[in-house]
Amino acid sequence: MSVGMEKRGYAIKIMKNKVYELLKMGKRIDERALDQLREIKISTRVVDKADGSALVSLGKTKILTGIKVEIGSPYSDRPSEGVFTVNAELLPLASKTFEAGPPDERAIELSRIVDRCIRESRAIDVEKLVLIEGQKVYMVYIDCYVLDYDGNYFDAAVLSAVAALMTCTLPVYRVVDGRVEPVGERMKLPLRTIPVSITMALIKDKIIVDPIPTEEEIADTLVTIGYDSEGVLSAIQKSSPGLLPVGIFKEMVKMGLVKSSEVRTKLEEAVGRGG
Amino acid sequence: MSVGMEKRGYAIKIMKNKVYELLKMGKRIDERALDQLREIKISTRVVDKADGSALVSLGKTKILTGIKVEIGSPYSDRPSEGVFTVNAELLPLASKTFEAGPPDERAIELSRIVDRCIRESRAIDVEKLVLIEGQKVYMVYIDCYVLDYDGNYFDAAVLSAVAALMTCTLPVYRVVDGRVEPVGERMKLPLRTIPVSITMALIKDKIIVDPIPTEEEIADTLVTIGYDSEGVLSAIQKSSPGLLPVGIFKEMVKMGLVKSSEVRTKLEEAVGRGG
Amino acid sequence: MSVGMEKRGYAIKIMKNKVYELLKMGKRIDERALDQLREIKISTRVVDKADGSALVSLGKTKILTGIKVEIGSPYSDRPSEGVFTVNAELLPLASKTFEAGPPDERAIELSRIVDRCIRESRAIDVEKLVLIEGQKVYMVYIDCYVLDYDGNYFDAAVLSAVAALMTCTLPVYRVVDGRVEPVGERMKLPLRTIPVSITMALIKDKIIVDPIPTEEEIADTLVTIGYDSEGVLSAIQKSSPGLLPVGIFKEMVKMGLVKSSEVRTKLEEAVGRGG
Amino acid sequence: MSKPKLIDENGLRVDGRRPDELRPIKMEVGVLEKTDGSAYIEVGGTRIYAGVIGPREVHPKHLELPDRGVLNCRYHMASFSVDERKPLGMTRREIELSKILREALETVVLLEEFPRMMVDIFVEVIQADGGTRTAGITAASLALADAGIPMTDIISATAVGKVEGTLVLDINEFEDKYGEADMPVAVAPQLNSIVLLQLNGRMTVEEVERGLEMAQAAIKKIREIQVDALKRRYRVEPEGLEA
Amino acid sequence: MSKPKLIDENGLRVDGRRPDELRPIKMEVGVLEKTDGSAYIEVGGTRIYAGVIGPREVHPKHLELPDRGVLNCRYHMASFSVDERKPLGMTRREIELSKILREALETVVLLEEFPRMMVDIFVEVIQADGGTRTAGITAASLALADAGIPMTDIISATAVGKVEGTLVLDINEFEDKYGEADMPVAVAPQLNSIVLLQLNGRMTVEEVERGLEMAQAAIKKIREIQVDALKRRYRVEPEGLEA
Amino acid sequence: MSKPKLIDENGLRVDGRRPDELRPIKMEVGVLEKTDGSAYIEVGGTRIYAGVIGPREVHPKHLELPDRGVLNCRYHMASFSVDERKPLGMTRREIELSKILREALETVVLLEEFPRMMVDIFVEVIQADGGTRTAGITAASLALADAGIPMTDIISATAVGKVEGTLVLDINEFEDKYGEADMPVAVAPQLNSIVLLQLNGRMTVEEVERGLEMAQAAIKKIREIQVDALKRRYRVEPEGLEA
Repeated sequence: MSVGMEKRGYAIKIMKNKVYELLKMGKRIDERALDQLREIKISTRVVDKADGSALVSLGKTKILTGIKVEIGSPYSDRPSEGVFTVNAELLPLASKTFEAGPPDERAIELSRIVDRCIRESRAIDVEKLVLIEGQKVYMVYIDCYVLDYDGNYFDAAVLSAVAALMTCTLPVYRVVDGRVEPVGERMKLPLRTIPVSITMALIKDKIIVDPIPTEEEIADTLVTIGYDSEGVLSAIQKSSPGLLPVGIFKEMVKMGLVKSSEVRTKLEEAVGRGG
Repeated sequence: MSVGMEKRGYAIKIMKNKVYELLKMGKRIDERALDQLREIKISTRVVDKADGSALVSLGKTKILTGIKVEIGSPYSDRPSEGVFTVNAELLPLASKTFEAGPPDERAIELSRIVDRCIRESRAIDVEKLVLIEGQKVYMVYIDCYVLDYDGNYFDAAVLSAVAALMTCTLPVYRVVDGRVEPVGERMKLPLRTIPVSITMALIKDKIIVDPIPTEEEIADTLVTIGYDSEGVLSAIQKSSPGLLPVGIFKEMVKMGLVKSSEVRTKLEEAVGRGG
Repeated sequence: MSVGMEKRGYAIKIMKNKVYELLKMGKRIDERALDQLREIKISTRVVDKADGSALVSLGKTKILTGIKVEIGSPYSDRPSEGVFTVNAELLPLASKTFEAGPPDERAIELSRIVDRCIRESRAIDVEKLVLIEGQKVYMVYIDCYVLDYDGNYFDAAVLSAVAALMTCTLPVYRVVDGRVEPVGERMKLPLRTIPVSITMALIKDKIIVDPIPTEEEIADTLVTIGYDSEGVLSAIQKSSPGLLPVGIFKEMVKMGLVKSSEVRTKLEEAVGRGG
Repeated sequence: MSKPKLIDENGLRVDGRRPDELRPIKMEVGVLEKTDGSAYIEVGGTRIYAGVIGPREVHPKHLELPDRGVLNCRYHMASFSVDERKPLGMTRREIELSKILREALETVVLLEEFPRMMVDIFVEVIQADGGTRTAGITAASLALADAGIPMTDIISATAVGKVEGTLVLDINEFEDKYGEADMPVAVAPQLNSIVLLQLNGRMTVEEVERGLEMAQAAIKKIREIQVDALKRRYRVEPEGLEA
Repeated sequence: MSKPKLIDENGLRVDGRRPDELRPIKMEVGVLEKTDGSAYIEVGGTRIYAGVIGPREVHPKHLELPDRGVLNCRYHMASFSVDERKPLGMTRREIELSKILREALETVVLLEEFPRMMVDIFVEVIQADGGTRTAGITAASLALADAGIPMTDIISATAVGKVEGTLVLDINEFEDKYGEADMPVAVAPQLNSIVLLQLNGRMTVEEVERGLEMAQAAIKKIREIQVDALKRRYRVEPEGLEA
Repeated sequence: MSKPKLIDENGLRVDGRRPDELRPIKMEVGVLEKTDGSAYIEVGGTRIYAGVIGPREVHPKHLELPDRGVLNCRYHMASFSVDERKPLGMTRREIELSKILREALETVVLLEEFPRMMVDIFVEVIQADGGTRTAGITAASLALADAGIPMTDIISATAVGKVEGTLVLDINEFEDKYGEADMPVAVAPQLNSIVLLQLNGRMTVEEVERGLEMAQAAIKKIREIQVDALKRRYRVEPEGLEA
């Protein structure tokens, strides 16, 4: 609880003023433009034992996602839909601020934001994941591990999870006498859209995208927004304390839309190449 | 473990003597007679989403019980009985001595006493809760939440749980081809008796009913006794350290019998009005 | 984590030198020879409610094992094998260094070593524990409780678990219309070999068997080796920090083989008498 | 299960409301005995208690901060508050919402006024009929005010939803379940800023903007009800002093 | 499953006992190596070890009390001690009984004699055949005495049951399962007071009174067996000192 | 499921190796950003990250030692690293291996050089294809060296297996599953001693001895790859200093 509060003291205020002076000149502490993301690197199919996998770097933040597909029962109120779950772990070797043990509130928030970006955009065509209505469906387990944390795990995790989904394949089954039998082939996981999230920080009156830890610490607040391929929003999360003026937020929504499209292009290219 | 021990020091002894001087004059610190319960207020059907519910105040102690009914499997050694479980939570907003987290030994003891009052008096007619023998029965989940704790959560919880049971209704099912189908009607939960508990504290040689926290702290010991509508005991719990002379306990059993009948009348009136 | 480290200080070094001087003269602090085990006492059928049980003392270390047999489902990848699991608990009354609560890493290591000695020697004939292939098998739960800990719980636990297995009986079932019915008789649990483990400590260049706590504390390292009735190894565990020269280990393997045969004879005699 | 009709031919919602109409709201301050501040709220079928305990000593000690207070928040639902019985213990959703609520409240609480101390906020959902996090934070703000915790503003909140393409205010659970989006918004009105914002569901950039405006308008009304509840709590004090 | 007959035509119970007859009882003190005090008890098929460790430093530290000691108690059953294997870990029943036993023992232990220290009592049920909590507290008292913990009295306990309308002493598990009531009673005999009392099941006011009298009579016999076990433990000491 | 053939007519293994042949090994030092030391290892299909954090203050405080440091180790597998998805959280196997790895590493780390401090070692298995504990400790040793933790030697490890009666080096998962034995061995080569040793499966005394010799020979090669990886990491330093 009240994670990160202890950091914000006098030193933070000095750093904030320094960073803001740079921002007024259009510069960031790592030389980027205010609306510039760090370099994105995407490797897919990095874990053979997973049905889909991707290792994504966003600057020095690095997240590995693996997907395992099993057969299970659908939820009783959704008999004609397959099931997916998202889990995220902040591995203790990724940052001195992470601890071993069950997921804390940050890891849970991260997994729920990744889940929301995928679920609310209806990216996975869950209706195509049914083998026997009401009885047997594909269960898709999407597990994200943060290997290196250098700020903005939200966007890196969404990228990593979506890249893994884009390369994920499922064993094909046929139904014989109410039982399923593997056919020996695999098919692609059916995807309808490519969700991408953009995280922005507000420092005084300046909006920056893809913050690094120093920027996250001094930021007035942080907002993550998920967009689908049509530019429709599927998730918003104000993920830290702080005041967010309505006008600023409206700017963020628009800036995020532009950046998300840029990122999606990179993602599609990378997976296209690798996949 | 060893909860509450730290409270008992020198100040306790002074308070105890003061309270005892009052008791010898037939008075208590809140002006009640020794065998007088605090005011009881009962509101039923306070949560529409529950199948039964009641909010009960005993003085300033306030407990909300909600009941959810599901369909499940019977225990294998009791194929022709429905199942019920009681849970109690000491919400941290109810007292500065309660903590968030899994139920501690006090909460577990409370839930087990409420369970015992209901189960051992055979109040719920579990044999009428069977849909298909050995396969499908009603599962009745009785969950008590302590919202305000001003002493004696035992009696308030039993009252709250029983009031919720008295207003609880179940969806009616018919069995078709070994499967259950809702008929669209509801029936009352079958009850055979109205269990009530009375908690008494011993202060030197004086017995008082329904103690408040100051009285609980200075008491030599505490005893809770459950009675059914016929005046038969169904539960006894000596719930704190301390010597309980046999003669004193025998007095308690009789005093509790009288008071339980008084409380039951109030309960039946209140639920009758509201129900 | 890093259990026991705090013990090793200056006092340990003095004790170690003292013990080593004795060892050079062929003596141990409790008068035993270097390769001498403490007295073994075995009582079987000590818990009537268990399907098999044994209380074993190895010197002052005392371990009770009880076995419960149930009917359950086999693992999906081993449809024609029964299932067994081993659990070990270090009861807090057995030693001031044990704590109440879920098993710590020592208890988990102990249970896994006992499991390995039994499983890898193929002692239990799991193929004879099948009632209906792929559907119903015997589930054998082997639970070891350390009641008194005076060093070397490994060998005492293996002895206790194996003695319990040797006296374990199962209810006989017949299969009628795909369901199992008890016949009213019991049969012996099918065993193929009698696994025994020998734990050895290295103190400088001296190997001792069956160490007591003082010896465990000053030892350079500890090794437990499991052998079956044919003298084949089924488990090795180096269970503490420290350097283990290869030559020393080879000596241990041979010394353990001799001692294990000695112990097995005692076990068979004791259970033969008692069983 | 075919999707039910959520907006009728007259443009009214399943419970007869207009798109920009709030459900009946009831608030009461000072409803619990043992907290330092408390409030009860009803928004349609949603019913919530909020209680505040503190400032008191930080426990465990090592979380204490030398220059500021610590704010804790637990959002918790009764097992019977939802259609399918919620398992006991905290779900992942409850843990996320506890974080979100705490961060929103941290924004207005003057933590530097109680260094080395801690304030606990408990939000207990008795019945959930949509908008529990926004009703919860609205009640928690009242409970903080009741406890005398220094704040720069009192937070007010509501949720905007989208059902059958129409933006609607204060969605209920049925609309949430069958609708297209739920956007909870909490505002510090005097500071003219958002303190909590989430979106679950699909909305265009334009809809988000319009939804925020609807929420801001509604929050003015909610603010009035909050102020009224605080006044009712404290208007009897002068009499009490005379007695 | 039809209910079996629990009292035969001669008024005898399923194990041949008269209603007011105890099962064979065996007690031994000083049975464990590493505790500061210990005892073993058999009451019919019920078999229990009790061990005491302490006084020692309180852990965790913040539970330490300046003017008195802390008493902890863990009542725990082996997985195989009951008919259906008990899951590993503490059940709710075990947690309740741990509290009940601790409170009863706290009544006679002179906590003020070991301020800032803690005493742990461990009750390990090896086999459960009815009356485990009363046999457990009887053994725990012996273990406390063996550990030299100062006490005002030694607790003795038994359970009264009701089967087919007849009050019976020291019920076994079969009688508990098919009978009407189980009333465990623990007494500090020299202080002439009850220290533990529970009832599960149906009994009239008159039956409770009569049951208590039966328990008190039986506890005299149990007390004798306890005293005898303590004597056996300590009678060899003079010899030891001479050796 | 009939047991597959593990050694072909030419004496070669399922992946074409000779019995005494290691799989391709790849090591890299300094691969993580936020640790004080790190390494990545691939041995056949086995892929592992190791990271070291520390020395830093001991947490929780009461585990601090006045005269020496504390070493912690967590061996953990990603859910998708194995054929059947591993449940989240630590299994009993992971807890045992964490202990075994910590104890082996403790043997060579000079704990007395960082009293009152703690060093954490994290071994993250990304894909498990046999030999994860031996690959894990090999990588952890590199990470410790990269972090500058003082050690008396660098640990190198491999596993010997037995398949169809033949001793084979560096068994893969398929061989482990269908073979007769798996004997992981970790050695401090300069100290000429074993620091980790386990056996799961059946081996005669003679096979264990022969297996150890195979492991020792292989470990020389592994050691070279480790030294090479460390050199690659640090060869750029002089340039860096000049720049």
